[in-house]
Amino acid sequence: ACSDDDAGTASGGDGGGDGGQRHIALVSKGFQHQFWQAVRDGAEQAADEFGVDVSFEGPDSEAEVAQQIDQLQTAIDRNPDALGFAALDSQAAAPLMEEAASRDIPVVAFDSGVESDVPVTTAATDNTAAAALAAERMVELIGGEGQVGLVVHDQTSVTGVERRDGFVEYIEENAPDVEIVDIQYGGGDHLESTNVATAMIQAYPDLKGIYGANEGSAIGVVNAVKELGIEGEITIVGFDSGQAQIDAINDGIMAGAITQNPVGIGYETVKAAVMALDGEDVPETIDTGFFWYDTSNIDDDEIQAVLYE
Amino acid sequence: MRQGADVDQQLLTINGVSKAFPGVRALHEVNFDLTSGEVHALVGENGAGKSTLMKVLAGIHRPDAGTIRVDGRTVEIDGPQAAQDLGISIIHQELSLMPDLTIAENIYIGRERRRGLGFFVDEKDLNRRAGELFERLGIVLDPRSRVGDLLVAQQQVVEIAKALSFDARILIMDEPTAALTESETETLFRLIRDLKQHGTGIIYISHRLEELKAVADRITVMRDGTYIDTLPAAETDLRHVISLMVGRQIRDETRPRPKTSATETVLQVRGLSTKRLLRDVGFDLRKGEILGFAGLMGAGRTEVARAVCGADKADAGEIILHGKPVAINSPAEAAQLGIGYLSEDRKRFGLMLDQDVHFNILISSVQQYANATGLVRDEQARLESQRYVDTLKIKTPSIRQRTKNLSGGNQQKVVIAKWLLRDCEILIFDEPTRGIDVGAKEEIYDLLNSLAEQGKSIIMISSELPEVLRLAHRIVVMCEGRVTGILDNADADQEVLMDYATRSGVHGGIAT
Amino acid sequence: MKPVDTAERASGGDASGGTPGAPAEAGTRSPLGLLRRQLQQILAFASLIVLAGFFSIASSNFLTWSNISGILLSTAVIGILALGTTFVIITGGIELSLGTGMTLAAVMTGVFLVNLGWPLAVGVAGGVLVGALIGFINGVNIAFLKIPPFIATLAMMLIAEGLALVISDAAPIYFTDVPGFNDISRGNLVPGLDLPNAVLILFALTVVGAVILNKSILGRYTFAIGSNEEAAGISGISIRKWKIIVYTLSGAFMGIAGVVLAARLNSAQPSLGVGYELQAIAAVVIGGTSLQGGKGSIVGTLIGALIVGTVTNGLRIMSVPQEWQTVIIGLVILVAVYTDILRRGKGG
Amino acid sequence: MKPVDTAERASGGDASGGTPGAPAEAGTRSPLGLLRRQLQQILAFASLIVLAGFFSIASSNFLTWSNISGILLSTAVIGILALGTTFVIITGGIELSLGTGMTLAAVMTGVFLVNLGWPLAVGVAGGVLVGALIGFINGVNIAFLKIPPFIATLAMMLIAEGLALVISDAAPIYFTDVPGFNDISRGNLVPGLDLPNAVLILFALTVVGAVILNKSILGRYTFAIGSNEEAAGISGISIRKWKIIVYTLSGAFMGIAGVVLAARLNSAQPSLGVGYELQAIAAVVIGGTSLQGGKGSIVGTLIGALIVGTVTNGLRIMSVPQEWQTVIIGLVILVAVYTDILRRGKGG
Ligand SMILES: Nc1ncnc2c1ncn2[C@@H]1O[C@H](COP(=O)(O)OP(=O)(O)OP(=O)(O)O)[C@@H](O)[C@H]1O
Ligand SMILES: Nc1ncnc2c1ncn2[C@@H]1O[C@H](COP(=O)(O)OP(=O)(O)OP(=O)(O)O)[C@@H](O)[C@H]1O
Ligand SMILES: [Mg+2]
Ligand SMILES: [Mg+2]
Repeated sequence: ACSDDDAGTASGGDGGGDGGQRHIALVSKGFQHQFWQAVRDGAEQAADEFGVDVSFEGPDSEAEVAQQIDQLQTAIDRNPDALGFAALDSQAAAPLMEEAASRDIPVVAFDSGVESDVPVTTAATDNTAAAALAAERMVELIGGEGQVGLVVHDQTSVTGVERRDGFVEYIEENAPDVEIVDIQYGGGDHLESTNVATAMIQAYPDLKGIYGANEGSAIGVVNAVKELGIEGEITIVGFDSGQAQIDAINDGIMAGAITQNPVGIGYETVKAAVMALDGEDVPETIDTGFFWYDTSNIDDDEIQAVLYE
Repeated sequence: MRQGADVDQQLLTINGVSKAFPGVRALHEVNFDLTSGEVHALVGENGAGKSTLMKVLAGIHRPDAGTIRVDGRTVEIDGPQAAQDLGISIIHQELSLMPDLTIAENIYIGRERRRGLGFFVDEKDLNRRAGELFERLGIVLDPRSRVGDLLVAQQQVVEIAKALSFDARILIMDEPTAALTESETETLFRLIRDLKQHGTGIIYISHRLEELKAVADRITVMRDGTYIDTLPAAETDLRHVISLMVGRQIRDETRPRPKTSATETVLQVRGLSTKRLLRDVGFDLRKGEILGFAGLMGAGRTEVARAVCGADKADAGEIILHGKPVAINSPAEAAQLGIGYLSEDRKRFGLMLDQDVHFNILISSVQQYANATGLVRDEQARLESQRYVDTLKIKTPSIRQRTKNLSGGNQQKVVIAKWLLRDCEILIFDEPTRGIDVGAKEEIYDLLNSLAEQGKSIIMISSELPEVLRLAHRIVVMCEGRVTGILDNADADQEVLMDYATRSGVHGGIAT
Repeated sequence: MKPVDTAERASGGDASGGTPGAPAEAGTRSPLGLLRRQLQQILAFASLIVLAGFFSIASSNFLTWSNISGILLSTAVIGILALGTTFVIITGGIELSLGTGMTLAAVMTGVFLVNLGWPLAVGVAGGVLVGALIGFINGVNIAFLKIPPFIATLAMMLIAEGLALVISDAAPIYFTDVPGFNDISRGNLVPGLDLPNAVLILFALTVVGAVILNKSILGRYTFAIGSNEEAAGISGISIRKWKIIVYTLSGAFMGIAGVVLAARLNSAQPSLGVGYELQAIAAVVIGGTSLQGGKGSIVGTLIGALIVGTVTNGLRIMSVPQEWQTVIIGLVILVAVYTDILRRGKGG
Repeated sequence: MKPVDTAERASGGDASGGTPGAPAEAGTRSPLGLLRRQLQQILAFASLIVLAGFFSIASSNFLTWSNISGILLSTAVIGILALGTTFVIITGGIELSLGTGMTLAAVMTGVFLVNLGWPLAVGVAGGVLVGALIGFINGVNIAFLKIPPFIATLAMMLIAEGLALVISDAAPIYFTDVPGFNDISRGNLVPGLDLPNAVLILFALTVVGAVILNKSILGRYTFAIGSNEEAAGISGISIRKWKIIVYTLSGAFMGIAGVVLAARLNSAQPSLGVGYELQAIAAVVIGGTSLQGGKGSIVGTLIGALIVGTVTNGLRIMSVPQEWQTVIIGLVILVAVYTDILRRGKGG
């Protein structure tokens, strides 16, 4: 019950459906932030390449589990040929996964796994390992000792928790002389994160490093350091990319950052969906990878390919 | 005079009651008493403390000192409920109804008969009781109407009905007739006599002193928050009462009827009609003239005024100002053209109650007191406000007093001051003396006369025929949305006006 | 407003031989007036019907039973919140702790059922009571301490948000091991009818809310307080008591919304909820209830919630890009309310 | 509620010997009354002073110049939004498009300066005008189409949110290549004074706002409309015109906030802004302005914004866990407003 009534459905939008193009609906964890925009770009690249039509939506924030469920429900009601889904909460989505299965709509999980048998594959980054890499670099950069703080975007979302815990656990296990003095949350909002980081620096005059767990958080830390005029006195390790982080690294304000491969995530998701529709074999997981980048490698082709502005 | 067996049964005794508000000594050791089956009138200038004393009885204010005894027992009245329990019921001077509820719901609020484990309102019972009450009182109103859709006078009728519905032993009426016309007033008086028969004690407050002769048994005079004297109504000369009220002799009322000498027409209204009520209303207003509008409640005078000043849209008709037709779409445009409108409903359309006296007086004239950059020269404006407070004898501790804290009559004076300051060429005054004491009325009459002498043109709508006859050069009489006559003052007297006002043979309001 | 009493005065006045004091309800008694009022009631759905018509033409997937039941399901939580807060808004108050209060109620339901292992019914009742308690505290702050409703409930919004995180340790609580809990929202109580229980609960609460608002003492006093609080007080109504009851009632609806939400997600998400209060208040106001107090209706609120739910769903079904969805929803709200104003201007 | 405006209106009024709508405190003219009023003015800061005192004891890092300047800087954007919307709230209106409208203004500033390469001053003026335009449209919708302010501005909130994303293509616009732009917020205009310009702008706008509210025709009419709109109309005030002016003014402040924000972040972030409206309105209400309209003060709003900024900063300095921060801020708001009510109850 997928492709026959498809023609009537797709209309408007950038994916504007002409004739018999197959429709793949992507429901992500977010929408407005650059990371998700890059995922969308990747998905659209693949769509062009494979001649399918994609739609892309996501909730306003990573706390909006219910909004995402509604979006997923509507996406299913739209009768797409395949579905891409980045679950904010797997459990909450379980019944809808069943519904997709019962309608024979193949599902590709992306960004993080879905605890369900339904998805044919998962295209994701291992956030915990990525955060551990950030911690490893932080420890090196501050010389293995001193106070470190974290500005995280969210307290409850999967990415927030994994990127925080991956970092904290690495330090606890591997760097006894590094003390994590403060963890604050700025919602990924640039202004809020700036204010959070400013207060943290005021509270801990001896702070040696701050880790910003996503783009907004990292830029907030950079802003705070700039505003206080203490560039270079605090080691900043970021996460994700974006123009501001790239600039901060090039200017030497930020030591370096972890980037995932959001374009690759989007691309691989659509590609896997197409393969599944065509009846081809799909690997069980697709590791889209993550990279540490700093001034030494920022211009490498491999890194440039995964950065977005 | 007094009926019933227990003639001397003392219902209520107030002894040495005092009440002060910040900066105002509203009551100072006031004494008052009431026996059953008596109407005891309470009179005094605006701000004398009448309403405050009544609010003490109604449980709205707590007295600072003094005792209140009901049936000889000293009582504490610590809330409206306590007052109700003591059998005290009050018709408030300021309308205190809930506009979004129906008449029946308003009357029986808090006393609904309940069904279903006390959870549901018995709506039918409510409407039936209200219907019976209205029948008993001779009120022709549908209990299911929304109060917010009623005319001011109709709301006043609802207030009265509400107070009567308590079957109270002590009934307080704070200016019940201020918004009523004569026929409704007559009906009210019949009710009062009826209640007396049944032993109810009534405290009656009014600025229409002629009424006292008709209903009151005793009259108590207050001045500046103090008790002055109590007199038997029958044997007392009203002029004596007035002199006690104001503390001086007041000059005699007889003066020549105004004659029209004006010729230049300022404003012409032609064929004014609204779907709602007005039919082909037309009249001229001349320079330096006071044009009175008379009619019964609902005759359409207010509606004419609102249409002329742009507050409501007329469906047809023409307004010609100085020979030129003008389109007036809002009171702001009217004011620009020099037409000011003082509404009969001061609470809704007149005052910003939370703002101070100065703010209210100045608000229509702010632009005249502003400099080029739009900043208000408040210093100067303040002197003007103070001048009007003095001229109109507005009783207030300062021009920075919140208007809400003024007595009803003084609030009315503030609205008048607002329009006097604006200095419009044409002023439409809708019931300008509502709730104003006798002394102050005289002063307002003088003011209107002198404005007319200065060449201003005034439309004065009033439900008090003597007032119209005293002031107006010419009188427009309306009935059911039509103009039934335009008379020179010389040709008019009360009978003639009433005749024109009832031309279609319809009487209104509380009719029996 | 004016035309209302005109109509009546014209007709009523004539009939009874001149009663200027005649009533105002537009032609309540004439058959014509009755017809007109019925028509108006139907027209209140107009925007909704127009919208639904438009979307069914635009997308063949819109008017499927599965999608309609999806719209209703997605409206359920906001709708339940909106129903309860209609009472608060009619008193002239406001309720900003709706979203996070609901979350706290959901989290506490999780604590009761999962951590403490209470029986299903007891745990659910506990969750609803937590909502009622939050409302009660709001009511006390507003009625006794005279804190303006905006502030009292804003503070409660923050307190509930924080407490939900503290209590849940910032992690979702899963109801996977609580049999039957999920069915509260997703099950089908009425066998033949393919409507999830959450929707049935929404409808049932609409009926309950409408009865309370229109027939009960509480409803009467709700209108009285919003219409003129001072006058209501002078009339001997205990403003404090009834305000507290109104906020508690709204809190109970919030608690129910929390349970329905948790049951739908089969988990209590502690960081969800901020922003729901505005959506719920918007539904109330789109439904014709005035923020000034004194006026409002429960059915209007349901329609308001459905309008928002329908537009959101319709645009998604049409695959309109998300940024444009937001813009269009904004425009639709404007147009819906404006046509409602026009309609009432003429019809009234 | 009454008396906060006393404090403020009185404060504005001292110089000129009195202000509009100044409430009715008795004994205004007696020396005792004057003393009492002055005392009240100081006490209006009471909560703020108590809070600051507490935090300086709790953490030695609180009372440093650098941290105080940090608090002020973090208050700037919300503060500017709150100042402008104080006018709207005094008219009895509400303004929910503050946050996303500010974002749209910031994005448009980026388009002018970066994409179109306009000169700095022109581009900045353009951004402020975009804010004013948003306010103007709100004003027209409210004054002419009679759409309730809550709905009109809620719709605008969604429209602005969507447009900001559409125009920026959902990507931040960086001002890296616009020399001097960053200095609008971060520079130090007064050389000796170590305060960022954003803070100076906040203070300057407070003065401007207070003068407009207390001394100008606009201010007078703002109070009049909020006190009794019908009476204001009958008094000859053109309600439509002045409402539009008030919303446009608030929009201009929103535009300035957008520029200050963009300059501080050196980028226009299209997804930022939702939720700022509630924070700004909260600052206004904590500052003693009544949502019923007719009462309010600009200095109160500044104090309200500073109270929230101080508590947030203080708790962060103390490294209080975030979830408890939220709870405590909620409690502090309650207590601050309640003590203010008590203070005024006595003082008034
Ligand atoms: N709540 C209040 N706060 C401050 N002053 C008040 C308050 N209520 C009344 N007053 C003042 O008390 C005095 C007495 O007012 P009251 O209303 O009793 O007068 P009144 O005799 O009823 O006058 P009127 O004939 O004008 O109705 C007035 O000076 C009034 O300004
Ligand atoms: N558009 C309107 N909206 C609300 N009320 C209105 C409107 N137009 C008129 N009114 C009210 O309706 C009444 C109209 O009174 P109308 O002109 O019928 O009688 P009137 O001759 O002035 O008599 P009275 O004022 O004694 O009742 C006034 O109370 C006025 O305030
Ligand atoms: Mg009085
Ligand atoms: Mg009239």
